[in-house]
Amino acid sequence: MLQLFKFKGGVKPETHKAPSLQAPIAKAPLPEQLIVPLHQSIGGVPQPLVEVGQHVLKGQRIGAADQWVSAAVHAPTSGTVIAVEPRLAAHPSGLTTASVVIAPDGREEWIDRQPVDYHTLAPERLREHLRDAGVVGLGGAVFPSHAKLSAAKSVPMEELVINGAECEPFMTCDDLLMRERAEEIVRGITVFRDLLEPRKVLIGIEDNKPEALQSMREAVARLGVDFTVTAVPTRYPAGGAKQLIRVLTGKEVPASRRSPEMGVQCFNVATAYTAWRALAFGEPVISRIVTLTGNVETPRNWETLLGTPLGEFIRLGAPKPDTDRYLMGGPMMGFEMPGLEAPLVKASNCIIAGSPALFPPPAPEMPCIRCGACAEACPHELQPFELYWFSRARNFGKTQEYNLFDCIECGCCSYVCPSHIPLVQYFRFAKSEIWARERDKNQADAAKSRFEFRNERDEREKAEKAERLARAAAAKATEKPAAEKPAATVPAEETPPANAPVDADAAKKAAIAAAMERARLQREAAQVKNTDNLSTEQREEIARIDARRARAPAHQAVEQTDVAPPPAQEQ
Amino acid sequence: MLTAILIMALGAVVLGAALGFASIKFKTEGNPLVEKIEAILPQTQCGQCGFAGCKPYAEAIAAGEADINRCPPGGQEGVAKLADLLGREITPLDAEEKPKQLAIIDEHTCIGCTLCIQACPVDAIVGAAKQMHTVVSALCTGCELCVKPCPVECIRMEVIGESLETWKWRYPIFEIKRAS
Amino acid sequence: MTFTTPPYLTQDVSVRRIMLHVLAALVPAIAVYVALIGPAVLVQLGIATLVALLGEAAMLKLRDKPLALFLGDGSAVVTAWLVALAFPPLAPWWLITVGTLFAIVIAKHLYGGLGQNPFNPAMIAFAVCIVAYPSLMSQWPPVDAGNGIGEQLALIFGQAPRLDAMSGATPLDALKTALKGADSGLTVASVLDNRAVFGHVGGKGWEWVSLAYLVGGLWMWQRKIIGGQVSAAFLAGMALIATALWLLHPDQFANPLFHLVSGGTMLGAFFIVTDPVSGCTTPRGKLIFGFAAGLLAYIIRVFGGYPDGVAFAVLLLNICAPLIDHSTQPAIFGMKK
Amino acid sequence: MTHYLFLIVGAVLVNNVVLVRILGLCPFMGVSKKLETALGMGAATTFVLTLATGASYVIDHFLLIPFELDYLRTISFIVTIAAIVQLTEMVIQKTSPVLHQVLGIYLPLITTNCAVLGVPLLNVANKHNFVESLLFGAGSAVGFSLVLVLFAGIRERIDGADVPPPFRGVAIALVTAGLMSLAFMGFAGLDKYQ
Repeated sequence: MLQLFKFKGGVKPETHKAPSLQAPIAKAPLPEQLIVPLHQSIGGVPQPLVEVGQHVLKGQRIGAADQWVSAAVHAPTSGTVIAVEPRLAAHPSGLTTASVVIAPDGREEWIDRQPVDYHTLAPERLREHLRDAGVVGLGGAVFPSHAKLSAAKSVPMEELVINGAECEPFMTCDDLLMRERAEEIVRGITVFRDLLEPRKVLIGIEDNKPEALQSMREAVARLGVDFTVTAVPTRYPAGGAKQLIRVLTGKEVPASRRSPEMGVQCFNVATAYTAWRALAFGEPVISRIVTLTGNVETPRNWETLLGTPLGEFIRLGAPKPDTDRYLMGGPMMGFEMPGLEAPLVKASNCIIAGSPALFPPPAPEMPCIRCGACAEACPHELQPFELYWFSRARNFGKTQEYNLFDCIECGCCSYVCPSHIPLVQYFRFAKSEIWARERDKNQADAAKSRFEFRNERDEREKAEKAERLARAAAAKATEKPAAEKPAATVPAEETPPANAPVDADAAKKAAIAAAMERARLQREAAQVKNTDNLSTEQREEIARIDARRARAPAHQAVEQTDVAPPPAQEQ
Repeated sequence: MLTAILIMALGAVVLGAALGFASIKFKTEGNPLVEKIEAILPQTQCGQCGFAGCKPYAEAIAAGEADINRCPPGGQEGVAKLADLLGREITPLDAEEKPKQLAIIDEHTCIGCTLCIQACPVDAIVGAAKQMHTVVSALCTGCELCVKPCPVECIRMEVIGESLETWKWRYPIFEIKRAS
Repeated sequence: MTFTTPPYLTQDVSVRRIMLHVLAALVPAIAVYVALIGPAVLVQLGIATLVALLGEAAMLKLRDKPLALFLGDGSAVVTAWLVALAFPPLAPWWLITVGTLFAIVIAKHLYGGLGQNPFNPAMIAFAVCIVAYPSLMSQWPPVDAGNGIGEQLALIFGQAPRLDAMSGATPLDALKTALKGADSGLTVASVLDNRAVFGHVGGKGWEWVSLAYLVGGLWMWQRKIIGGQVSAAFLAGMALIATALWLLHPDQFANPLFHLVSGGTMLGAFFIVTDPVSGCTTPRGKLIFGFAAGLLAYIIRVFGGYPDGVAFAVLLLNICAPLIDHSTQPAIFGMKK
Repeated sequence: MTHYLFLIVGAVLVNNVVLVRILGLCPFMGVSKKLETALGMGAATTFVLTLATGASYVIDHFLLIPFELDYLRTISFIVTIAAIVQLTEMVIQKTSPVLHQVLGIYLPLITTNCAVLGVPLLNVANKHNFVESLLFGAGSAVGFSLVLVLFAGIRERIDGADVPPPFRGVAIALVTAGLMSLAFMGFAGLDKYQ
């Protein structure tokens, strides 16, 4: 028997899981339209690979990962691309995000699926394969999985933790997946194990899911692998990656470190499942299991195509008339979907129909009385009331002193707060303000260095010009005697007193030099300035602008050059 | 009376000597404060404070010659930070606070005069004489210095909108009054 | 656009519920107190509650805050009851009015109201009044004075000479006065032998009030309204120094049990130092806060110039609380050694 | 020995120079917004005050009293203190420019800080000998630093409180100082026991 550890804090809200566990997973029907956001994972925004009007096949890559931490997206079904444009995102902000809209043709025509034997692939190829199949963490964090599949160089990988805890109330998608498809999950875990080579593989499942535990144990036994399937005590947020790692291994991963540095890595069961599907069947991630529950007539888990609009999805569960909102994710950490047009994405593990009866409106926020209930509930042992005090006063420096960034936003503190303070909201606010400040600061630093560079260049140019003027003057002076001799008889003003000629000459020379300078600049100016030190994106932007300008009516520019003042006039 | 004068004079001499010695021994140069102040300023180099760039303004603040509330891009928050650093009282910003902006050149109107290129303090405008110019948006600080020099008024300032990447969680405001 | 915020699940907790628990926990002590002294206690409680609610309402109105929400949270009533229980039961009506107003207006609302006061309001009220009106604040009626309700009301509302009826003092004061009495040569034991004043352990009758506070406190602890660490540390601090000195000089210092049940010890341990707003909040901070407060309370009541030291000890620790909290921050997840 | 102990306890707590004698309020209000600056100011004042009590004792006993110049006492103390402060300022400017900037005007103000002048004069009035003078000076300085740091801790917290607008800033700080003073009255009588 594995020795289990405890994490401090946590809460035990009512689980509400039973309703959606009554029926097995069902396949959701094909929606009328699929809206596939290109950016569905942490990391870089994939570039679109398709154009409007193009016909795509089911599983065809429509967005390519643009850097290492990024994952591809695929067409969930065959059909025609009818738009590539910003659409409402499944995000609390209500903002839009670049999406590919596909009108399905109903034929569900697959691309040529190529199963691969992962043993024959080099680890690097295997990771690329997973990236291009769009495998990301399906627990909700959607971090590209391939980027987590390398052990730290200096620390041997000791434990691979597989997260089947599913601690959020209402949510049952992992539970049913483990009950029904345990074998494929275990096979997926084998892939992860072979890549990471840990000493132990620990599968943690909350003890309120006996069927899932049973099914996973059987699958492990059937496949003859030495994975340990362990029941962990049911307590929110036992399914948080850091909490589960703590419970199973006793290791605590702080915000400042990555888990491989401590010899441990954690994946969700659904991630292992999709990884296996991607390798053994050549199927990229185009669907996921989504729990539809809450205030609906028929709560159930649906295998749903990514990109299905929320409005079409909820019809499957027949929401009751008093439903006033839809939450994506669990009731502890989820958010309210901004509209029925927003699509389901890789992170959509659960949709909860809410009603005023189910989720009563929040009680008015009272002042904090520092009772410390939040500190007791915080699984990261923070002092939420101190964080709140300083977040509220916008004293962000202090919030960081109190380890704001170790907060995992699990919501335990808000849940227990007798003053009904939306603590997590304050922390998110403080975090995004700090991030914004960081961005501003970086921009300011860049601007400063560019400004200084420009000043330096100005100085240099000025110095160079002065030097040129001086040289020109010297050259003139040597020429002068020859030029002056024939003019010796002209009136006196041509030969002014001793030191005056220098001034007059200098002025004349300067005028000439300036004219030459103008001419030189005119010549030079045909060359584009300021193009060194540009990043790739900036070059791309310039390229795009050039292309646009090429299309712009050429005569306009020509006409208007007449009005132009002399170029490069300095002083 | 004489002793009194003598003793006071003696004291003055001794203390004066000690101070004179100290002033040589503990001589300080430069002012590291300027850097700290400059780090707070937004580096738009816009000159709206009346100084030619952020550094001169920082120097003026450090020397006590300028108020801390003269930087509109830094906003009221910048004032608060400066007040915090310098232990001064927070004063209201001496200008209107504006949202962050970006300069946009209307490429159909641009005549390629390069005046804006010369005006840009951070080299964020690219282009050549008699050819259209454009703003590299990632580098633009929104200082508006390029707007005035343009002879054909083809540069406008646009407020930068939010994207999913720059979106911020809002300050939680609950209408306690309405709720009660 | 407005945002709803997770968690969407809620549980039945509220400030109001906490405050009502505190009030309920005070009821047994009030009952014993009334039985000992008479209805004067209830009159004082009534005055304090009324004044506190009026003061709170006025301040909320001035500060443009929602009246119903904050008046209903019960915090003003808790403050009022604590003030009334800390003051002498036969003090004139205006004294408790001044004290309560000071607590509500200055100690609480000038700092922003509920949850933001750095000092315990009830203790501020007590300290202000004992400094300003030391004699009135030190007149405690003997438990068996046998004043009728009419007489008590007359005393409170100032229509009777405040002389003989008020001759009593708290047992603590009586002990100190007796010991300090010029060359009395009395020992603690001989003084305490006077059962008429000192009863069995801590002053006649008062031990029962203390016991009732203890019962209320334990009930709150059992209901998880208070954590118990601060109270335990406070009692430990006081018991420790009392025991040490008593063992050294049993003639000069009373036994620890006497100190634990007399004066404001029990009230302070379960209803004053447990105030989370003005106290410490970190686990170690709570222990330091309670222990130091117990120690200081003993030192002030025995060596200082006031009959009891709980109020001043708590206020002094209130001053230190932010710094104690600051320097006793617990290690967070993943940062422990 | 107990005599010295009582002297120190008296100077630090019972007759706290700020909260009971109400001396030195200027730096107390001015440099208590942040903990770090309060610590710096406390250290600077402790240094100056201890030095000043020693120096003024020497001047008083070896210069002023032998030559019967007690009528010059105040002015010679002020001059001595001014010189010591100037010295401290130079040292701080050299060693910690930020602290120097933060202490700003308050550092030169130690010169006219009534606490720094008051303590040597109290020493004279109480007829303290040299050791007593030094202890009293150091005790007073520690008391000053202590309440300054505690006050800064409270002010950092009040900074986030929803204080009614008319009372924000110095007003609520003064109220707080008053209440702290009230709490310190609890120490009354401790130095007179038996």
